[in-house]
Amino acid sequence: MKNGNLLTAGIIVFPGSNCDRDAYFALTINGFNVKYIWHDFNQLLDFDLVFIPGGFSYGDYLRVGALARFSPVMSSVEKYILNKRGLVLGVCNGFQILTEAGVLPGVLTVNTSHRFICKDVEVEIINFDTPFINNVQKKILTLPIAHKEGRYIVIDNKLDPTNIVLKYKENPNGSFDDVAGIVNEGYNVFGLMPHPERACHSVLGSEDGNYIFQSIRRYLTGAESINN
Amino acid sequence: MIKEKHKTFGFEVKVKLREGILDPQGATTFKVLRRLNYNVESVRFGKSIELEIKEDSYEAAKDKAREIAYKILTNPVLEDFEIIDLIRK
Amino acid sequence: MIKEKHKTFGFEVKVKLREGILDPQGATTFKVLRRLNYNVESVRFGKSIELEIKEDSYEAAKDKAREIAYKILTNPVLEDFEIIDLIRK
Amino acid sequence: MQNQLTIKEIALELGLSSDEFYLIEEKLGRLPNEFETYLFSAQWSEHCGYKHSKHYLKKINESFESENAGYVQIGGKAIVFKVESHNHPSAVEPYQGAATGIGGIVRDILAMGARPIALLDSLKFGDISDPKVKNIFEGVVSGISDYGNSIGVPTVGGETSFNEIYSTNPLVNVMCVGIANKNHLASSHADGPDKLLVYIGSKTGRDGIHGASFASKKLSGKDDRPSVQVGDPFTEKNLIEATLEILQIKGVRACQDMGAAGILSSTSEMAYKGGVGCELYLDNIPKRQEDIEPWEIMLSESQERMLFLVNPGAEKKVEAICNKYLIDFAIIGKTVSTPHYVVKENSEGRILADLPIEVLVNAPEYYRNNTIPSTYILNKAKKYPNTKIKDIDKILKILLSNHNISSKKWVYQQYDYKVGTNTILIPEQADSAVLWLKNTQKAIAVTIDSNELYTYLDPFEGTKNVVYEAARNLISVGAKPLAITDNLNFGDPDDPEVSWQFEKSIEGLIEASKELFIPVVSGNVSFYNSYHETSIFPTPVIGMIGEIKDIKKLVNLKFKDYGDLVYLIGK
Ligand SMILES: Nc1ncnc2c1ncn2[C@@H]1O[C@H](COP(=O)(O)OP(=O)(O)O)[C@@H](O)[C@H]1O
Repeated sequence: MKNGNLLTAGIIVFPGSNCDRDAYFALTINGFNVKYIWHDFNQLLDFDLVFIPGGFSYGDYLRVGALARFSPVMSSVEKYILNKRGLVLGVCNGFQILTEAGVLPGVLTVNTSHRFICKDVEVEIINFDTPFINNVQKKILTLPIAHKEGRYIVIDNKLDPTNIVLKYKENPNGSFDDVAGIVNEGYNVFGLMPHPERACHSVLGSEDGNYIFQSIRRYLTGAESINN
Repeated sequence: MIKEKHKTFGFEVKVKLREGILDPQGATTFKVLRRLNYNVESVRFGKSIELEIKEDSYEAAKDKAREIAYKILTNPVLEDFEIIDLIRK
Repeated sequence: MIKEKHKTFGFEVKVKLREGILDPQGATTFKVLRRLNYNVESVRFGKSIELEIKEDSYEAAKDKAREIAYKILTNPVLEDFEIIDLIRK
Repeated sequence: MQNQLTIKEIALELGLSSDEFYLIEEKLGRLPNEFETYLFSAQWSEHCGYKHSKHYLKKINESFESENAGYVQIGGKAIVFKVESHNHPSAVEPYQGAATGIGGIVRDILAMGARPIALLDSLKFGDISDPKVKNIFEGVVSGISDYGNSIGVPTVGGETSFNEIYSTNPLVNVMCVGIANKNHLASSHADGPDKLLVYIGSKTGRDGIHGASFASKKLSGKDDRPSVQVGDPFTEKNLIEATLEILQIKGVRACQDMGAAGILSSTSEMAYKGGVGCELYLDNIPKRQEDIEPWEIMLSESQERMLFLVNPGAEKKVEAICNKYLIDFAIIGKTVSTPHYVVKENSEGRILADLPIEVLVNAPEYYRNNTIPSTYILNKAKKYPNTKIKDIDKILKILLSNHNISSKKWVYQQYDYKVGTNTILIPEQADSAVLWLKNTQKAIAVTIDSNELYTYLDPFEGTKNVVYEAARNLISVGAKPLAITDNLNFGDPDDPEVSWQFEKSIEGLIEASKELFIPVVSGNVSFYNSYHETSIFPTPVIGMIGEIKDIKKLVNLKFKDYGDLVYLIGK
């Protein structure tokens, strides 16, 4: 358990990442001490939270997230997860990279509309008891999505239904079972397509993303419900 | 005499970027493969589109495939194509 | 005896979506073709990636091609692949 | 049969006029060689030389085209912005044409040392029930979507309209807004001799070599169709980050994007503006194909490339940044004190061109006599239709079924308008998009506007009206308008009626700008837009920037409460 003032977060930056600065802003607002980590090094990740941001790593040229998973930093991330050093949050492209790396089950591919969709969606909280969402009174969050490849597919029953954390109220992209966000078996990795970091300040029109960041803080500091 | 009507014919339309046109997907994948120490000399991305077409005859179907490939599946300023017959399963 | 070293071999990796996986690009193109009155029965999009690999022997090169196709070029949840030899120009 | 053509014939094939050729010969005091003729044909093209527009543009602003974009100051920050068109490329290949249009304008902003923070687009297509038009429309929108979204610059607003006059010649105008510390703006002027010209970004291929390539077909007998430019947003994103890092290095003196006539115009203009000459070494230029010809290298419009001028010794740091971002780096020449533009095979090798730089860079200026179009007079004489109150129902239905006023959600929802988390008023919330300047209470409002019917019926009044509309759009969110940029889309400038429209439109722009005290800080011109043989409607597109002093006072367009009164003000 940690003193809340000392919580640290590392944002992994790949060539082509483009939500890294947005994540920095959101995590700072939520009281984290934040650092960027360039993808090209295999290093000890000494953070309470590792954030894999959205964007188009390697242009998403082969498949979304496919080339980023071969960056040296990804072996560090895998070690970090295995050793349960802290939490991993992958948003949008971050989620895609985590599935490509096999850290989370399934894969994300092109929306049924075959088009990019940028809008706010409602997501229902399915699992209220993960490090990423806990002690939240709300059932529905409104979060922005912005992706062309957010259709979640999983085969061979590889996804335990209790590991689904968020579902779309109205499925925008054809995702299996309306899945918007899932955790791994160990509950220390969370991947989601909606962007909580874009909903972190009243000026930006919504603060629902902070439910996620504050849940993470609560979990890491062992605090009881602070607010919300 | 029974007319062979509405038989289905399968074709693969292979779409390649024309010589000299930049292939960002190929170039980026190439860079990553090199960094992973594969001895690749070049990587080029293309599309492979499988069509099933209903027509009276093979010739008519192939003509349609060619027309579709030329008019819709490709932009001739960027891409060339090739049509390959697919054996009916 | 001279060792055949560093010869270049060409392969096409044909990547297809697995049976049962929805292909939105195919579906969109299908609709467009139908609207234009083409008698198409189905349209499926795949990728065709051409690799040139430098290795001591054809077998070694093909092994590498297979490894690259399996580990990097495809995601088994989504895709199948096939490797086709390309004749050296 | 190359050697059967005389140099003059080559020059004419390449699009230079006979008079221009003699002018070159006179100024050089000799015949240019073949390679030099290629250089002139590009540098003296309308696109690079502003031959037909310089005369008028000077009236707007004397220092036009001195830097890559204009800016306004808010606090210590410079807000840099500009509009550019990619109409012709989008007609040939809608997806790539629009995508590379985004790439180009982003690099203009980047070259000022500013981080791009927003895009807007003004799009005009033919009648959308025509399948060919629909293809162009869908291709353009996905090109903008894929490229803009990938580089992480939000597309926060724009306009989309349909009129048959744009059937074969769509208008794709894109505006980019960037932000920099006022003191850190980059210059495009060389600041002295003996400094290194550094090339970064993608390799050079045979992309977008227009007229020259057609001519070469005649020359070589081969079908060298112009090669379409393909956008590579991944490299662009890397180029953005690399450029912003490189500009932090001490010893980096100037920066310029490679746009039209890429290496040629960027290097010659950088040197000329700095009052120096330069030497280029072709062997050093990163190439995509080995067999690319020297003139093709010089004229290539391969995308995602930038030019820097650096003090000797600073290049290693630049190179390290390029390696980090997986892009090419090369020292391709240097500035020299003699005011000549010299191209060599390599630093010891054969000299391919040696031209007084002042002659190369300064295309002649044309001023044509104008005539008032007869359509203008006819339209003026028309009476307003006599509408009756009982027709209102019908008129409303006709209006509502018009694509020009239908929802544009299909378009803007494909654009990531939120990336960067600065967008506080999004499409359809207001008449301008609003971007927050984080860590302050301030914001900027941005809009892009045009009205082809007004500007067709009366280019002078119409253009004034577009400026007014842009200003109203800003005011309506609570912003104070600060500055204007424009892109003037017109037909064939050699047509005296088009020339008249152009002149009137500029006069309208100047007048409105003076009336409202909003300066025009940058602009761009696109000529030769036509539908069949006729020129398009004159279509000036106006971009405008405003400042919001306090985001708490922001206004959007929603009705707020039951019982609130609705006022209509103005005439
Ligand atoms: N091409 C476009 N790109 C981005 N946004 C667009 C585009 N076309 C329209 N929009 C957005 O859609 C909204 C409605 O536009 P429009 O129909 O032109 O309404 P108005 O005339 O009230 O501005 C605006 O917010 C505008 O910015």
